[in-house]
Amino acid sequence: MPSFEGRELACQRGERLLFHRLDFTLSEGEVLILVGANGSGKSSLLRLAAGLSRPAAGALFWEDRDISRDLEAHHRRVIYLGHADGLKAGLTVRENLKFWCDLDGATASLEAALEIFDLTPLADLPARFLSAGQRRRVTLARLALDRSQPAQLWLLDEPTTALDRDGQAVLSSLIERHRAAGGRVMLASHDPLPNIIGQRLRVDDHLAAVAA
Amino acid sequence: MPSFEGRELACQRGERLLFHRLDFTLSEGEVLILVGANGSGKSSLLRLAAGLSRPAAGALFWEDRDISRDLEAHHRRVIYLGHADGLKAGLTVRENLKFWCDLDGATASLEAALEIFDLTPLADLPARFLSAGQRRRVTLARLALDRSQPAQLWLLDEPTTALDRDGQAVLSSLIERHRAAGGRVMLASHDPLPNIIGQRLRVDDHLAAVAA
Amino acid sequence: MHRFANPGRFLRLADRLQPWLVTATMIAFAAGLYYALFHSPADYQQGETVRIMYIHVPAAWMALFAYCTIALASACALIWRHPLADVAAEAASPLGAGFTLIALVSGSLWGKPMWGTFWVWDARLTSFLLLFFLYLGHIALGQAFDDRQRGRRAAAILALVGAINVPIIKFSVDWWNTLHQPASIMRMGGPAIDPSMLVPLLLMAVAFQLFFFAALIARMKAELLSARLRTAMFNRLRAGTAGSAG
Amino acid sequence: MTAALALLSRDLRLGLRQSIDVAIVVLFFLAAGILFPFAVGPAPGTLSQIAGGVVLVMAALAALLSLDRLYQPDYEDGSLDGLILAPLSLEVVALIKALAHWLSTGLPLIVVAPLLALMLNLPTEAYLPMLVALGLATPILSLLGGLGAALTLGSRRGGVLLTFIILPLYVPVLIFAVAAIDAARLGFDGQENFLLILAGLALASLALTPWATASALRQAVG
Amino acid sequence: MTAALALLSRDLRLGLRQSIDVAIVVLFFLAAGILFPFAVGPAPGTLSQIAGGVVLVMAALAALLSLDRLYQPDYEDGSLDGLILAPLSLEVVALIKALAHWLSTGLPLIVVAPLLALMLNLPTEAYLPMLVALGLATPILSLLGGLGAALTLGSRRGGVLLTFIILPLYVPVLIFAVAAIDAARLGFDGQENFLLILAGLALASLALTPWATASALRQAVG
Ligand code: HEM
Ligand SMILES: Nc1ncnc2c1ncn2[C@@H]1O[C@H](COP(=O)(O)OP(=O)(O)OP(=O)(O)O)[C@@H](O)[C@H]1O
Ligand SMILES: Nc1ncnc2c1ncn2[C@@H]1O[C@H](COP(=O)(O)OP(=O)(O)OP(=O)(O)O)[C@@H](O)[C@H]1O
Ligand SMILES: [Mg+2]
Ligand SMILES: [Mg+2]
Repeated sequence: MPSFEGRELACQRGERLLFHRLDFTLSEGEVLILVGANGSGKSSLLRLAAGLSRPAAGALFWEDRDISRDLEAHHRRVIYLGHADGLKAGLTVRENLKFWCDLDGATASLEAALEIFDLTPLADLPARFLSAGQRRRVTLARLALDRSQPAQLWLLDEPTTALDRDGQAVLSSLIERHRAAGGRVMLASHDPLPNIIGQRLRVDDHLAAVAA
Repeated sequence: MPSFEGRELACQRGERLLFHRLDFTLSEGEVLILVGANGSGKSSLLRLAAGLSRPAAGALFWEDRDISRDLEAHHRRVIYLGHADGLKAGLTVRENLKFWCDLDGATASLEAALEIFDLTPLADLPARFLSAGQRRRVTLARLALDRSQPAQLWLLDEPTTALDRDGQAVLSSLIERHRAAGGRVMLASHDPLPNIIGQRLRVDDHLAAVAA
Repeated sequence: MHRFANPGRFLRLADRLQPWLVTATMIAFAAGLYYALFHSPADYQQGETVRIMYIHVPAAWMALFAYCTIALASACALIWRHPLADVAAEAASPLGAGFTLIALVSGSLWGKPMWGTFWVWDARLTSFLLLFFLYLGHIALGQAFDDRQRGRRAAAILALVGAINVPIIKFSVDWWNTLHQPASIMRMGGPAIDPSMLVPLLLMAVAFQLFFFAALIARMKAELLSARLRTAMFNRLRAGTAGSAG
Repeated sequence: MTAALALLSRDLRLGLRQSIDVAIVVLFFLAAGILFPFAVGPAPGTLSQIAGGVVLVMAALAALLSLDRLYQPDYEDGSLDGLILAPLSLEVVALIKALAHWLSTGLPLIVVAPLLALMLNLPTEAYLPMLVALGLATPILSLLGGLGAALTLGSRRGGVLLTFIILPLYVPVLIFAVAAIDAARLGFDGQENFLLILAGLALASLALTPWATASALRQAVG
Repeated sequence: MTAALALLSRDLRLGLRQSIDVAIVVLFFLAAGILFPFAVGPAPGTLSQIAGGVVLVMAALAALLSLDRLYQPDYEDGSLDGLILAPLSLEVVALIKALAHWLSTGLPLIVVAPLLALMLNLPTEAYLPMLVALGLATPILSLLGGLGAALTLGSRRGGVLLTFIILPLYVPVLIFAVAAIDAARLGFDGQENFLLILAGLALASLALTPWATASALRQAVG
């Protein structure tokens, strides 16, 4: 079964070793939920998985091929939404989303994506006026864009931050749809996320493992 | 009993009326939890309560005196922590906190505040390297500073964002200590906040009231 | 080349080479200075001040040579990710900056008797001043990151782009007619200088060159050893923190 | 007092660690000193004529270009809310911000100005008036600039607006300053008068801008 | 292609809506045009001597001062991660960023340069070389500047460092450009040679900097 794997991963930031000998396997249609204390390395692991940074040791494999052999190809499989939302205060909601839409080569599903997250009434408001949750919705709306070549791996860093009940429900349904279509999801969260079922990976366990 | 009250408050942003005829009362030692959908006006209400912006209608009263009569005095009663954390990437954790410490006229409780939030090992790291939860901890550490004239009203906008279990527990205990000493807390949150007991105020109800 | 990629092998080789290099440098300097100060004629125009040349010209050459070395090492570091190339480029930069400074100072000391002023905004002088800034920028960029590797990579990229400046500096005198001497030794058609001055000049040039290599190897050695030390300490520390966390 | 000092030291530290402005001013002074002799040719007469103008245009540019980072970052990251709530009057905040701005753009400029003057062959008798003129003009630039920056916070097209508000206020300052330097250079009288006018402008801005800036800031967060 | 255009149009729109630089540069060109004649006195000879230098120093300042906003905001708000992951090669990203930067600083400057030249009495025969020199020099400034901005992302002392590493790369460009303008003004030969050298530098930077910038950006997010 085709899978996305991390083998013997280690991550170092500055002088600190965040984790070590971390393994995971993520098959089609699966969700992996990263948990762990603040600063334990969840976000860092997501960046490794996106191919944005390189592990200090170990490697990541997509269907048994090291992703660092062809990073461009890996990048095309991924949607990564980090803590920072990348919204430009001076552009309207629609302009912000349109930019990512064009960049991802998404087809004309922009209005639909806005609609899903209840953003249509706000579409022409500059992003500077949005509330925290509305900003998060605009970011997440990227997940609802139809891409000519759908992303196979979603990497979401605390996606429910500032989101209200309805917003969380929409996100859950998007994730559900994505996994039903064979997509993989890796997400970091401190909340229990009631609607999403997935394996959990405790990132901080892998520091203890070094001492042992 | 001395209390902090909002009477017949209305808030307008741009062309939108966010809420209308909103009343609340917050007595010594009480917690008021603002709930409501994204963009319903929780953050806006907190800014009104801080005296940072003025209500479109109605007024706020501290022990029956309109706060707008002496805003400076009201400002001195308040600690307001918004969505934006105000950390400067180029300054270290200690420097960042020290600044607020000096500004608030807090006494030499800096190291203790760092310790409470487990920030001591990070104290000399520039804020740019912090994880999301660590940033939030630095912001919240302001609540743990001893001030010569303790703030009587805490206004916290989604304070648990990105915080792990331990961090949430520390926050709850700080809030508990504050209310035990007669302090008031007003906070916005989408999470249930298991450890904190308080009245709930649904901000969006007050828009429905207009329609009705 | 890749035989020396292993820092251990490099360190062993450096240990064996070092005494020879140091001795040769000292001999070359002694001979060069002797010839320059006592065995070459004073210039009929410039008088005794011509002896500044024996410092000035080799220093100017070495300043350019050191930059070429850095550029080459940076290319190796970026293309083949050769682990020693990074270290070499980083170690060579302060040396090059030193040569540049010597050339600038000796040149302006020479300028006072020759041109009547310490400094003119002449093309060669200006471009050499810029080379000095380029060195300083290269050093500063290398030090500016918390992650040393990142600093080295960034500095390598800068060094390659800055290499465009080297020919500009070298040929600026030929493009503008300026106060400064055009190239008279390293030029097409052979040197246009009397052998009695050429010999001490070349000796000094050899001495500077040897000094450069000796100092480069010494600095690289120091860096590699301290890196070893850091890794050792880091591993200790890691065991320590992990222990307390677990 | 502690609060005011804390703000000043934070702003200076941020400026030194991150900001581009001090370095740019100093380096561009040097670059201008290198370039103008090339452009103008070595004739010392011409150079000394433009020295005053070059120094003051650079001063104004330096002040102006760093303005949009005077309040903007604090506004965006929420620090400004904190400053407004702090037990520190907003007028003092405005004053300290202008002071920090002056210390990190005006002062370095005054320090390197003699070097540029040397490179551009300014006659020695014009040095003192140049330094006095700079010493009066740069604080005005910082104070007015702070007002402009506060006025445009959160507006669309802030930058453009800022320039349009500030420039008409700047140009007279520049003209008086250059006039003072030139009078000294050419041995004309009137140098003192120009400097007195500048001093008057400086006092006026010191008295007026903090109030105006504070009220602009209150508007901005409202 | 769509992706590249999307990036270009976003950057331009952001630049026009928020950035202070275009407006400042253009207005300061005009201020310089007012100040220098005033400082130098009405003698047209002196003015025309400095015209080339003024134009190019302003061009370099404009390019330099807007640099720390070329990649920094995208780096801080996470957009840069998105750009790296986008199906758009990072070299193209670097090129487009430089293009957007040029369109918002270099181009406006070229447009108003003749006006400044007029105010400073530049002889008519020097207009064309001035425009050509600007047309070649400003893209180089944007390309090199983009590289500098990418190299210093996330460094301590970003701004200071940026200026420091960029200036030695800028000055030769400025010198050749001024030399070309002056040769034309004084009727010397060699104007074409200087312009050819500039063209060579422009081609070299066009060929080299996108690769270097892209690799610096990859480093930065790593
Ligand atoms: C600060 C001032 C000066 C600087 C920065 C400077 C820079 C340089 C440089 C970079 C070179 C190497 C040229 C090459 O390899 O093509 C050089 C060579 C030389 N310089 Fe200077 N110089 C300065 C002052 C002087 C003065 C005052 C004199 C004497 C009049 C002088 C005489 C020479 C000579 C004779 C050479 C050898 C040229 C050759 O044979 O290639 N320099 N200088
Ligand atoms: N240069 C550095 N020196 C030391 N430590 C660093 C450096 N850069 C980053 N770190 C540390 O690396 C960790 C980064 O963690 P990361 O952002 O992956 O955490 P996280 O699990 O996502 O946390 P959170 O739940 O708070 O989002 C932090 O603990 C941070 O302090
Ligand atoms: N200029 C404007 N024009 C129209 N609407 C505006 C304007 N400025 C702000 N708004 C709206 O005002 C509301 C601000 O809400 P606020 O930030 O108080 O919400 P919130 O309840 O805190 O939401 P969240 O849960 O997302 O944090 C948003 O709905 C926003 O769209
Ligand atoms: Mg995180
Ligand atoms: Mg909110």
